[in-house]
Amino acid sequence: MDSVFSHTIAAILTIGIISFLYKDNPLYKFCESLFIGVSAGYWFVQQYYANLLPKLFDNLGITKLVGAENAPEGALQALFLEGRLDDNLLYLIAGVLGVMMLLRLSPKIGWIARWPLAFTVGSSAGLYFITYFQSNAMSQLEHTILPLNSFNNLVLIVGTVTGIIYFYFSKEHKGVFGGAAKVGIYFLMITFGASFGYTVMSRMSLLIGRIDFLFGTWLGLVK
Amino acid sequence: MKAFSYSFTFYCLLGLILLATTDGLAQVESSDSLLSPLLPPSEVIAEDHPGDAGAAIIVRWKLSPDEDRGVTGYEIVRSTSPTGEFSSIGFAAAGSNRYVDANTEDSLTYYYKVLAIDVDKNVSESELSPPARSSPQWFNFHLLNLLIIGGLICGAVIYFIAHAKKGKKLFLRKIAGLEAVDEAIGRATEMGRPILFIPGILDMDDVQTIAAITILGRVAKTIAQYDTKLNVPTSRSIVMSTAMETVKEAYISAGRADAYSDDFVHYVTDEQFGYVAAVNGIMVRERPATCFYIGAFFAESLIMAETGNAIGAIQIAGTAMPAQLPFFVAACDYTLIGEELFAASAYLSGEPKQLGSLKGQDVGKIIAMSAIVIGALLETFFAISGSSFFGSLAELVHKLFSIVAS
Amino acid sequence: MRRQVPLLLTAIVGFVYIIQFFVPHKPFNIIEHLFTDWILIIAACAIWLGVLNLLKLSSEKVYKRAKDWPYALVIICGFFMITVAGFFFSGGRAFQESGTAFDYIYVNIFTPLSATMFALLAFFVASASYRAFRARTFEATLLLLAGFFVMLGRVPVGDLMTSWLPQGYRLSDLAGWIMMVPNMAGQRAIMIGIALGIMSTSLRVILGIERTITGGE
Amino acid sequence: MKFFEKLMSIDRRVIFLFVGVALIVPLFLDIEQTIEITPEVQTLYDAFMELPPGSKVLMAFDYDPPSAPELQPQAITGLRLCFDRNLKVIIIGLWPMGPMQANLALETVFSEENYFDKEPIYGVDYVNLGYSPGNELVIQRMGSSIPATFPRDFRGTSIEEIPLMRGIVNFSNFDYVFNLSAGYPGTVEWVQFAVDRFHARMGAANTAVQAPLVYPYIGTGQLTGLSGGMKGAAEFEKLTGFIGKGTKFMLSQSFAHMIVVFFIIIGNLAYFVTRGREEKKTG
Repeated sequence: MDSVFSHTIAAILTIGIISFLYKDNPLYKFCESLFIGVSAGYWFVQQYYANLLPKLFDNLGITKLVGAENAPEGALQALFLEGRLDDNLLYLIAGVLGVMMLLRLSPKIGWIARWPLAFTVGSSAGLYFITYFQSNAMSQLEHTILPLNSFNNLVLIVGTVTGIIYFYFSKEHKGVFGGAAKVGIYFLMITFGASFGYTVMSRMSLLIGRIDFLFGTWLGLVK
Repeated sequence: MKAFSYSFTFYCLLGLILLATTDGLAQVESSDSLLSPLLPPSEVIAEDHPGDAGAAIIVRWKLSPDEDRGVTGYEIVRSTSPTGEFSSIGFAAAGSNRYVDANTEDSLTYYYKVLAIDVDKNVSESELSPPARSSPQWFNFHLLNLLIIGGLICGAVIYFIAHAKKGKKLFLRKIAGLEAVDEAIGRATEMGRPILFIPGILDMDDVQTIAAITILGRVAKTIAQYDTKLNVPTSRSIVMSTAMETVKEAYISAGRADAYSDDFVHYVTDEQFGYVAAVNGIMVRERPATCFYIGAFFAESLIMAETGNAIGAIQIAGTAMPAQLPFFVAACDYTLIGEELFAASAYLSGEPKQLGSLKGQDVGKIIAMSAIVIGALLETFFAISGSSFFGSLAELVHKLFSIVAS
Repeated sequence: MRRQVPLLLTAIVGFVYIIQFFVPHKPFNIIEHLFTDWILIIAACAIWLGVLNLLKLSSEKVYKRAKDWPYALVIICGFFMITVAGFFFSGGRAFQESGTAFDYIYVNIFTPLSATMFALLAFFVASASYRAFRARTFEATLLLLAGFFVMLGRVPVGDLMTSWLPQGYRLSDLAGWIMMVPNMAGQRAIMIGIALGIMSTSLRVILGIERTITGGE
Repeated sequence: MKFFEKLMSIDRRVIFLFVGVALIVPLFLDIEQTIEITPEVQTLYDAFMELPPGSKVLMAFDYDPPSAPELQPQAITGLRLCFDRNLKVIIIGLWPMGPMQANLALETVFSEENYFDKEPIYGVDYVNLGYSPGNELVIQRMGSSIPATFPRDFRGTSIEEIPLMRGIVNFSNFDYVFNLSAGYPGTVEWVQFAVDRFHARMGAANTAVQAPLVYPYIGTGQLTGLSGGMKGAAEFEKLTGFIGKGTKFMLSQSFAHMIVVFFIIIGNLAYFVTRGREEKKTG
C-alpha cells in the first residue's frame, strides 16, 4: 500500500513537470514551487552534514564541546586540555570567514563579507590558472604534435591551428589570416554539429526511464 | 652433484623438444616453472621520491628473467635495518619495475627487497637495496617546463597590460555577441519587458562564474540608464550576494542608485534542475524580451534556451563548457564561444589595461600554434628521413609540453 | 579597509595557490586541501544567506497576497518539510540512509522531479534540432551534415542503409571518423582557447586589474 | 505550398507529441525485431559462458539513476546469467549510487519467475560490498588487498563473516570482472588498472555515449567484450534468452531517433521549397 501511495505521488509530480511542455499550468506551478522548496532544503541539510559538521565543528571540537555523543576530540580540546597546537586549529580561520560571510545581513558591517569572497575568488583564480594551463592547454597541445604522414593527422592539425586562429583577437580577420579563421569556424561548426548529434540518443533514454516509471512501475502496464 | 644438474638440464631440454613438437604449449610453461627455480628480480635501487613533500621513497628493480614464464607480480618488503625483520608494504603487477612507498618517515633509513611471485606461489627474493631516506624538496623539477611556458604567457599578458597603460591604441576584432548587447537591452526597454540574466549554475569558485558576474556588472551599468527591470535568479548563495553587490555598484556608478532594488537578484535553489524549473517558470510568466545565459552550464542549457526561444526572447549565451556550446549555438541568437566569454568582460569594460591582457592571450596562441606546427614538421621529417636529429628535436618539443609527472 | 584588504587578500591567496603547485615543501603541501575545505565551509555558511533570501521573498508574497501567493506558500512548506525531517527525524548524521524520513522525501519527491526535468531534454533536443539543422548557410550546412551523419551512424539503421558499402566505409565508420578527427580538432582549439582565457582572467583578478567583484569599480 | 510554409513555423508542441508517441507506443508493441548480434556482445556472452560453475565474478556498478535506462537492463541480464550458471557475484561500486542500482537490479531478478537450480543466498552466492570513494585509486587498492579496501559489506557486516569473501585477496581470486559504466570513473579506469596492471579478465557494459571511448580496448584484447547502450542491452538479452526491458527500450529509442531524423529532413525540405518560391517572387 505504502509503495502505491509513494509511487502515485512521484507519478503526479512527473506528469506535472511534463505538462509544462503543453503550457504553463497550476500543476506545473505547484511542482515547480515544491521542487524549489524541497531542493533548497535538501542542499541546506546536505551542506550542514557534509561540510559544516565534519569539516568545521568536528575538526575544532565544537561537536564534543556541546556534549554530543561519540564526537571526536578536536583542536580546541587539544589546545585547552593538552596545551597542544593542533593543525586543525587552522579551521578556526575558516569559521571566522564563514561568520564574516553571514555578516552581510547587517547593513552596517555588511562590507566585511567581501573578505571571504576575496578569499574564494583568489583561490579559484589561482587553482584554475594552474589546472587549465596544465590539462587543457599543455596536454592538448602535446597530443596535437603529430607527424603529417596521414590524412587524419593533417586534418587534425589544420583544424586545431585554424580554430585557434578564429579566437585570435588582436588582428583583423582579413586576407589569408581571415581565410584561415574562416576554416576555423567551419571546424567549430562540424564540432558543434557532431557533439549535438552524438547526445541525441542518450537524451532519449532519459525520457524512456520516466515513461517506464509511469507505465511500468506505477501503472504496471509495461512488464 | 654437478653431474646430476647437467643430466637434469639435458632431460629438461629433451622434454621441452618433445613437448614443443606435440601440442602442449601450456604444459611447457608449467613443467618449465616446475623444473628450474624462479629467478629473482635484480639491481634493486631505492631513493627519495623527487619533487614531493617527503614521506615517499621510490623503489626500482630489474625484472625477473622469468617474467614471461608465469610471474604474476612482485611483493615489496622493507625494514629499517638490513638485518631486521622485513614486512610487506605492497604489490606491483607483473611487468612493472617500480613501486612508490608513500608511507615513510623522513627521519628513518629504509632497506628494501623485491620478491617475485609466480603462478604456483613460488617466491624468490632479491638482494637488499642500498639504504634510502625520504626528504621534502622546495621545487618540483618535473614541472619546470610548465613554469617556463606559463611564465612566458604571464609575462606577455603583464607586458601588454603595461603597454596599454601608456595609451597605445590596440586593434581588437569584433565579437558579434557583444555588439548585440546594447541592441538587446534597447529592445527590452522598447517592449517594456524585463531582462533575464542567468549567471550559470556553479559557485563563485569557478572562473566562469567570476567572468559572468563581471559581465553582469557591465551589462547592469547599461541597463541602469534605462528604466528596464533586471531579473537575476541565482543557484548559489555566494553568487547571489556577489551579484547584488555588483549590480548595486553598477547602478551607483551610472548615477541611478534610486532605480536599484535588492529584488533584482534573488536566490532560488542549489539544485540544478530545481533552478531550471524556476527559470522556466519565470520565462513563461514574465516574458523577458532579452535573456543572457553567461557562465558555467550543464544539461540545463538547452532546456532554458529552448524555453527562451519559445517566448521569442533575444538570447545571448556564453560559456566555456565545451559540451554545452552546441546547444547554445543551436538555440540562441548569439553565443560567446569559450575564450570569447573571458574576453567579453575586458571588451565591455573598454579599459586599456583590460584590453591589453587580450593581446597577451594572443601571444599564448602564437606559442601554441608555432609549437604545433614546428613539432609536427619535426615529426614529419623524422618519419620521412628517420634521422635521429629530427627525432630528438621532436622529442624535445614533446617534452616541453609534456605534463606527465613522475 | 573596505577596498584594499579584499584586493590584497585575492592577490595573496591567488599567488599562494600558484606557488603551491610548484613547491611541494611544507607548508605549501597542505594548502590545496586546506583551502578547498575552507571554501566549502564558507559556502556552507553562505547558504543561509540564500535560504533566508528565498524565504523572505516567498513570505512577502504570501503576506501581501501577491499574484500566485499560494505557490510561494508551497515553497515555504516544502523547505520546512525536508529540513525538519532532515535535522530532527532522520537520525542525525545517518540522515541519508534508506528508510529515514529525509530519504523518503528524497526518493519520492526530489528524484522524480529532477529526473523528469532532466528528461524534458528529450523533447527540447528534438525541437532544437528541427530548427537548427537547416542548410541556411554554408556553416549551418556543415553543422547539419556533421550532426546528421553522427546521429545516423549511431543507430543500426545507419549501417543498414549503407550495408552495400565495404566494411570500414559505412555510416557508423563515417560517424566515428567525424568524432575522432574534425570534431577532435575543433574541441582542441576550443579547449586551448579556454585555457588561455582562464589564465588571463585569473591573472587580471589576482593582479587587481579586474576588480568588479573584489573591490568595486 | 502553403503546407510547407506551415511546416516551417510548426508549433513545437507537435514535435513534442511525435517524440512522446514514438517513445511510448513501442513499449506496448510486441514487434519481433531482427537484432543482429555484434561480435563484441557475442564475445561478452561467450566469456560468461566459458566460466565453470562456482567461478567468482566481480560486478562493478559505476552509474547512477539517469543512466539506468541503458545500464539497468544489462545489469539485470548479467546478474540473471550469473545466477543461472551458478556463478558467484561480488558487487561493488565506484559511484555512490551504483550499489543501490545493484540492489534494485537484484530485486528485479528475484521478483520474476526464475528457473535457477537453487535460490541464490546472500553472502554465499552473491554479496554487495557497497561504494568506496577514491575513483581509480580504489581499483589500485583492490589490487593489493580487497579486504582492506572493502572491510564491510553494504549492510555493515564485516567481510570476515561473509563466507563468499573467504580467501579473496586481490584480482587473482576473481575469474571475471564485469563493469557497468556511465563515465568517469568507469571502464577506462578498470582497463588501465585492473586489466593492465593486475591482469584481470574483463568485459563491460557502457552507455551509448561512453562506448566509443572504450571500443579501442576490444581490438587489443584488453576487454573481452562490450555491450553498448540500449542496442547492446537488447543483444545481450537476446543471447541469454532473458528478454527484458532492454529490447523494448531499444525499440523506443530507435523510433524516437528516427522521428528526430525525419523532422530534420522535412524541415530542410520545407526550407528549400519555400526558399525557392521566395526567390522566384523577387526574381
